[in-house]
Amino acid sequence: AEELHIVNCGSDTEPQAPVQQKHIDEWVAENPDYTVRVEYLPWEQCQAKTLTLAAAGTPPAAAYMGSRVLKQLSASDQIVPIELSEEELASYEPSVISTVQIGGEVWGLPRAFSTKGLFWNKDLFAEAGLDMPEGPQTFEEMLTAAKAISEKTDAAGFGLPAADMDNTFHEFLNFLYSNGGQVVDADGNVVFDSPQNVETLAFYQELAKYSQEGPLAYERGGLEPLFKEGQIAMYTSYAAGRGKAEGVNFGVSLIPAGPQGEHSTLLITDSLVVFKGTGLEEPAQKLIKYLTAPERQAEFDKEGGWTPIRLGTDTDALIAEDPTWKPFIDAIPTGGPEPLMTDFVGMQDIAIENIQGVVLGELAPEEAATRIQEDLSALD
Amino acid sequence: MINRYRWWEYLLIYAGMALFLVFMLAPFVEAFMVSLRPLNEVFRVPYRFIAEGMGFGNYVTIWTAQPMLLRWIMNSFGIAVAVTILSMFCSVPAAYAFARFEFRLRGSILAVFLVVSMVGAAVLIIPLYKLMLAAGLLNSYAAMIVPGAAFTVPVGIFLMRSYFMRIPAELEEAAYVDGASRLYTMRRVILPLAVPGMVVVAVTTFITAYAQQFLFALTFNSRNELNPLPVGLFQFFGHETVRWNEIMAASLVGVLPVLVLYVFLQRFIVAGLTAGAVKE
Amino acid sequence: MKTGRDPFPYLLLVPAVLLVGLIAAWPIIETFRLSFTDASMRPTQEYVGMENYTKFFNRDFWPVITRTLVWTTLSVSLKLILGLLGAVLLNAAVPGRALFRVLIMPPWVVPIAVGCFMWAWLYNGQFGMISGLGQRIGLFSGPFEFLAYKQAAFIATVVTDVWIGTPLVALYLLAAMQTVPADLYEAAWTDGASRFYRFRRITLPLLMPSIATMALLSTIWTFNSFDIIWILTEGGPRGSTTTMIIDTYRTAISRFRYGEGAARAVMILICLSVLSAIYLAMLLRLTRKGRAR
Amino acid sequence: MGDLKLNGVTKDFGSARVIHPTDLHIRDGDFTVFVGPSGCGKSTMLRMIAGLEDISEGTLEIDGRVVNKLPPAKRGIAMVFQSYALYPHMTVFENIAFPLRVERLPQAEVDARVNRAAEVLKLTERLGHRPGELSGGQRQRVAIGRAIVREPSVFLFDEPLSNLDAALRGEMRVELSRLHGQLGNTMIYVTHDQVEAMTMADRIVVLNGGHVEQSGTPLELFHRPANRFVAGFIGNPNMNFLSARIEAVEADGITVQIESGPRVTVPVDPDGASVGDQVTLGIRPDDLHPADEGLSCRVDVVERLGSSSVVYVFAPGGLPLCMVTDGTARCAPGEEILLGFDPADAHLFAADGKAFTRRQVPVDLAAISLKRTA
Amino acid sequence: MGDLKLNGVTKDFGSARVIHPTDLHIRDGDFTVFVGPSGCGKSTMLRMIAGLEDISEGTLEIDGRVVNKLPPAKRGIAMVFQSYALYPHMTVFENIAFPLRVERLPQAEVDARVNRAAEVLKLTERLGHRPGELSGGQRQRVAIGRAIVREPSVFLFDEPLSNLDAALRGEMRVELSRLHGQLGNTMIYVTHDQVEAMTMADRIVVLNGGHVEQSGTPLELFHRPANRFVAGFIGNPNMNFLSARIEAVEADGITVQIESGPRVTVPVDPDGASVGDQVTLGIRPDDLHPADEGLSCRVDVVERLGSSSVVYVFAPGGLPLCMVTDGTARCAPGEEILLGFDPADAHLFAADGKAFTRRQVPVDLAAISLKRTA
Ligand SMILES: Nc1ncnc2c1ncn2[C@@H]1O[C@H](COP(=O)(O)OP(=O)(O)OP(=O)(O)O)[C@@H](O)[C@H]1O
Ligand SMILES: Nc1ncnc2c1ncn2[C@@H]1O[C@H](COP(=O)(O)OP(=O)(O)OP(=O)(O)O)[C@@H](O)[C@H]1O
Ligand SMILES: [Mg+2]
Ligand SMILES: [Mg+2]
Repeated sequence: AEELHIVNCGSDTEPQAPVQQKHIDEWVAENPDYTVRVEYLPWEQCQAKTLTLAAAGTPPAAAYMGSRVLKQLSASDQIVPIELSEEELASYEPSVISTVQIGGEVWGLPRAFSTKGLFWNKDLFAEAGLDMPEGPQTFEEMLTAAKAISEKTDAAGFGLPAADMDNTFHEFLNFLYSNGGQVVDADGNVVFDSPQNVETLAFYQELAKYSQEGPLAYERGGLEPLFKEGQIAMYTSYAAGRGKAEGVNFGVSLIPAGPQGEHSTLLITDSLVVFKGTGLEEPAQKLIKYLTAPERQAEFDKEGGWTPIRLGTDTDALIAEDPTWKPFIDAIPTGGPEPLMTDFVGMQDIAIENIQGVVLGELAPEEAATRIQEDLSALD
Repeated sequence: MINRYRWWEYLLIYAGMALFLVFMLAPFVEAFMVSLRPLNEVFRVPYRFIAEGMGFGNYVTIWTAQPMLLRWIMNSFGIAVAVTILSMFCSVPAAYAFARFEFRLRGSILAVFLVVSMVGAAVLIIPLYKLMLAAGLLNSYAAMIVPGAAFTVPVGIFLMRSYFMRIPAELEEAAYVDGASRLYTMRRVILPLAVPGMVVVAVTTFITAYAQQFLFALTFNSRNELNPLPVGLFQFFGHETVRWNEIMAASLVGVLPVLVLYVFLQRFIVAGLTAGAVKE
Repeated sequence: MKTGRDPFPYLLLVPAVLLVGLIAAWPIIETFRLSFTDASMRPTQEYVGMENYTKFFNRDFWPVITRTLVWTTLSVSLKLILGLLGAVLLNAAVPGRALFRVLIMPPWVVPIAVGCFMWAWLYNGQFGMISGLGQRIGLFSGPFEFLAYKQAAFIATVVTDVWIGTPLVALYLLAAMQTVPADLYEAAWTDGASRFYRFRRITLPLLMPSIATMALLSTIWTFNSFDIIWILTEGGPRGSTTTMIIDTYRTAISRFRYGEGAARAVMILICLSVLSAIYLAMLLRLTRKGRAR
Repeated sequence: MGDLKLNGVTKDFGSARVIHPTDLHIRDGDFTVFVGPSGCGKSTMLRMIAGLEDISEGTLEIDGRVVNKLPPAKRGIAMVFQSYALYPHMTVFENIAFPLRVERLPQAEVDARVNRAAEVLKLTERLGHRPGELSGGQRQRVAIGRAIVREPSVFLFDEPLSNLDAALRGEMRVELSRLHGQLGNTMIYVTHDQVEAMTMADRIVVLNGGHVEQSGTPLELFHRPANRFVAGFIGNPNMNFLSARIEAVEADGITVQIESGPRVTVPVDPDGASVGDQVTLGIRPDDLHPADEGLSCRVDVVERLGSSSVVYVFAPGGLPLCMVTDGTARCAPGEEILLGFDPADAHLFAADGKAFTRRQVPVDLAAISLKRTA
Repeated sequence: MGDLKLNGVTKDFGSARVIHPTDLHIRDGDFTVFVGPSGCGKSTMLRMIAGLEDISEGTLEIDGRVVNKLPPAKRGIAMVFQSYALYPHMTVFENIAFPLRVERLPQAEVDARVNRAAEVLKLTERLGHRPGELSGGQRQRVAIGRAIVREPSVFLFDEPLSNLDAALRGEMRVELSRLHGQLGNTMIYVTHDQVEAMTMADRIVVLNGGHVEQSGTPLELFHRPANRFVAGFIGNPNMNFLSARIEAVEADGITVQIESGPRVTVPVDPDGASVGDQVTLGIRPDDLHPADEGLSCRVDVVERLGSSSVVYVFAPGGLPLCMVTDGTARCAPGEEILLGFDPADAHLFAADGKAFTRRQVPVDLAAISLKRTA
């Protein structure tokens, strides 16, 4: 039997891992010609390693990785597009499938999906004398709340992630999209110096004043314990963040809307892709389709605490069962994908560096926007 | 009498030592304190040096939380030992050649070794990967051992070379006059005399190999049961919340064997380094 | 010793040359070649001449090299100063010296990644010991995140690098110190020289060759120090800890621009070759006597 | 200025007693040499005087002041180490100037003193060199230079010549003697070479196993050794020893019967001797000579040094003896020769090694000027 | 069995010529000593004979066979190194057995041969020890043991005694001489100590700057040195040299006027001498003696060794001279004395250093048996 080598970013101790393994075992039982070996790798090293494998000419048959790499992989002719029937295609929300679509082709199957909501600590809001029963709904309310909390309680108003990690950019995009901003327009042009973007940066700069000490040392994971300990009153996180705030009297609302936009969110998917040149493209495709088929995917999402990839009756049931799901699901239609650029790491580095400048107060928002615009445009 | 200190000299020395140790050991103290805390006390504000519920529980749970832990430690040890053996096998004869013989290309070959010792493996990882692939070594202990050894050979050669240069040439000449072949001389006369130097180089290589076995293992191996400890430790990150207390416990457990080894061998190391020190 | 066309030394070199040549030398040559191509994740690559180099020079080179040199110099000097101090303390004939000798070594022995985890904790503003105890004793008014500010992070990475590198320097200098004949000290003592005077006029000058050797070796190692910065800051915040090796890794491995990355790797090699030339010249000068037989 | 008194001084290393209680008086201006076999405690004694080593018991006085607790620099001593202990990184000038730098003397004073010392030691040409560029003899002189600039009242030397080859050694011996003549300081000199001791000392102190065996002028030790150890140690080649038995004790000497040899009367004070005692007769190789009657010996090895010859023979009973003759000895190995000696030249030792006092010695020890240099 | 011939042998290190073309014949069974100052090429010569160093030009024959290309082991030689070169990690037994192990002799044979050697060298007691536990003299003997078990036809020694103290050195000298007498092999012995050379050699080869200055028996070299270098090198203390001018050349000798000294007629073959030539007169310290008339000298230093004394004086013009007298010299430093010598004892050297052949020597060189041991 031939072996399908699958690289899976993350850890096999995550709760959805056994589910996936169960599904794989079932598939192997149906396809006895193949065996499957799943290699779990820590996120920090996973992408680098997989791409090293690919660059050296021995890619895995399939891999589970961030969808943002798809453009680079497809441009480098490393992965094969997935053939989906109309019906299969239609089972996905358009905004979700757009995260894996480049030039009209689907390059991977969404596997894990996340949307973001604003977590806020009701007790701290009360302590600061804020009356926002639904949480802050606009940038302005958010600033007001953050300022009040910073001044009136021991906690910081907001948990701002600004370390040299991808989620610095991700968290920023939530607000950018909620202010009607864009990184790349529909034609693929960089449009970072728009007034909306500048405004969002200005908002970030203001927000930083009421944020926890040393935002540049934080990524989202570091904020979770702070929220849990009541050290920050607000932060953005994905659905699974709810489980990490145990013991806190918190609410989750949609990302506050900016003056020029409406509630939005960043849609991030991780997807399963099939590498080219292994001679196993076909069974690999079969396998990933099997794994992402609606019922199995739903089971996977549920176990992992992910935002469901496909909306439907299950989703309503989910909200009924746990109302805190609502903001994560409601945001899907208005959400935006990660900007698809070939050199996504380069893009991220540029954005992060300038966002950090803004957060530190070293760069004026306009200046930062112009710089990002210039540097991104120069990126090939 | 020259080594008799005045009271204030004692004070100064011990104060210096204390400061030094604070710097050297603070991270270990931190790690140890973290390893003693239950997870909910790890992230607790405000900071408390002594937290509630501290205990050695994590040192017990790590073995079940990561059933491979022992295996990783053994792998680390095994890989470091193998790297040391392979590295010594290459560096000892070469060092002997550099120390004792005049031959053409000697300078250039030595220079090449120097250059190699100057290149960080991190930037060579892709060609290296291709090489491992071509050699069919991926996903085996060899994939971690062979490159690990290759990058320790140059330093080994330099250390061993200065050691060999201290062995009087007359010992070899005496053996030649007595009719011994070069190999016989090396085996019966030179190597036994170089043992102290070889211990030092071996220990240094071992420690280097133990401390730096992350990159190769990560890139060239994808079988968890072959992983060394540093790579294995990253698997503690997979949980909902990173279990820092367990990571620290596992790290300290992993460092312990090497530390014990060092305690036993430190005498040799100081003495051997003395022999290797460039003098005059 | 006889010279000439004797095959024996070459035989002795075979294992080392095979291993190092194959595993290390070939990748270096390959890197050289790649530096003139546009190699990326794409399966094909083309020669682009010096483009990768000019790109690097036009944009990133000077800030990065300056930062690298400052970082390296700072770290190496601290290592040498602390190492020397450590060696002096290790050499002091006081009770407890044996214990001190053992306790000073763990940073060398600990896997670098593990050491960095520990430091990352120490530097943590909310849960780490420095900030925590610092607040207790009133050193800081609130939590302080060492890795969140440019200068602080720069210093923090240097401190960690120094922490890992100092024990070996101390050990090496201790060894060198012990080769200073005891009668030199006795002679100076007889002449009335104080302990400090003896250190300044005898120990230090006699240690100079060893210090120089260590300085150069340490420079090479520090220049190439990758894991520490990568794990602690990934080169941030705002690029303040992006040294040449980090920049190279980021370009080649994170951004898959192998060609450009290779060019930067070659630049590192060139920088270090200058240092290596100095080192080699010194090594040869220092050991010529030992070889002349 | 440089008068040393050791009162019951001892030295223990851990539980090992290396120096047994020793009383010694070293007079100002004397050139005193400590001799003895390896490990007898010479260096230890010197290092205690220098202050490099603690004194376990007893007191050390310099010019009447007890200095047991004083560090070396305060004792007014200077020491020249066996290994010279030159600072390899400093020039000859700086090596010599070192003690003055420690005292922070002004540069002009340093220059003046170093130059004066360099002139005395003929090192002026070499002041800019490093020790590594000097010959053994020159290094030696630098070490001495470093000692004399301090103008100490006591000089200590620990086997300063043992690293030199024979020729240089001879030369340095003469130079040190001359230096002592010029400076007139107290000098204490350790060596295990008794030729050095004989040629340089005003007084020799013979040490053995941590005890002082005898102390006196070189010729006293040569001609009136207090015991068999001193007799065997002083003189080159070593004294020959023959077993004998006392036959008669008279006022003017003791008559002994040498084992398988003749019967001789040795002119010594017979105090404590009684007939029948087992004694040892000692005779120096120079005092043995071919004779018409005497010990019948077989020649073993002949060493001809040109102006003298050393003949090794086996006496009856296989006892090896050594004889020195002037010029080129004419005997051949294997030959049988008869060796005799003048009983007045012989020494006699009791069973416990103590010497019987000799009546006459060939020179009037008191009459010879002790000074050997101008 | 052990006959060596060097024909025009030279040695270059790079461009430096260290040994100039040398012809030398070392006869089977001879004890040949190479002497010369440091750096003159003694070790190089020995190492070329051993095969440790390539011969640049010329041929080396052993027993009539050219061996230039032969490795050390095949030349039938054994070498004892200056530093002994004992293997510190092996016992005395294994050290001695090493050459036999190399030849893979059966254990019984090894035991037998090692034990025999150990007996000759009185090492039987020490066979189980390591070299580190032995005294210098014992180590020396182990090194010799390792050489003799091979039963070589030629023995090479490179300054084997230079690390020993004087007493042990004298002892070992005698033992080596005796060993040569017993084994009868060819022995080549390097030293820079001319006392060793004089006492041990059948023939001495004096080297200087890569040239052979003279080769001959010790007494030949002592009494008829071929040139001023050899005259100055052989004999201890060194010969005194006085500048002189030829006043008259006669058949039975040359009359010279010594600078600020007397006029003497030295009985030498006057070949090549002409009146007015500047020459050097040499006189050994033993041949100088106080006289009623002669050179008027001021005594500088007196060394009294007991049985003899060495007196250092300044001759007119400040020229330092050295005189050896028997017994205890009675002169004191600063005193003026007159020194004289018998012109027959003097040596005369032309301006280029070559000696004029002396007419008479105090001993009949040919008549003395060359063997010094039984
Ligand atoms: N630090 C020490 N600890 C223990 N024993 C010592 C120490 N130093 C010297 N000794 C012992 O003291 C004795 C005398 O030593 P010392 O160095 O004075 O001898 P020495 O007469 O100078 O001999 P040598 O002529 O060999 O130099 C020796 O037996 C030696 O082993
Ligand atoms: N390997 C070498 N390379 C260059 N020159 C050398 C080498 N070995 C010896 N020489 C030179 O050859 C000359 C003779 O050296 P050699 O060792 O034979 O002297 P030596 O007579 O044994 O002196 P010593 O009595 O000091 O041992 C010296 O001038 C030395 O510097
Ligand atoms: Mg001593
Ligand atoms: Mg030599």
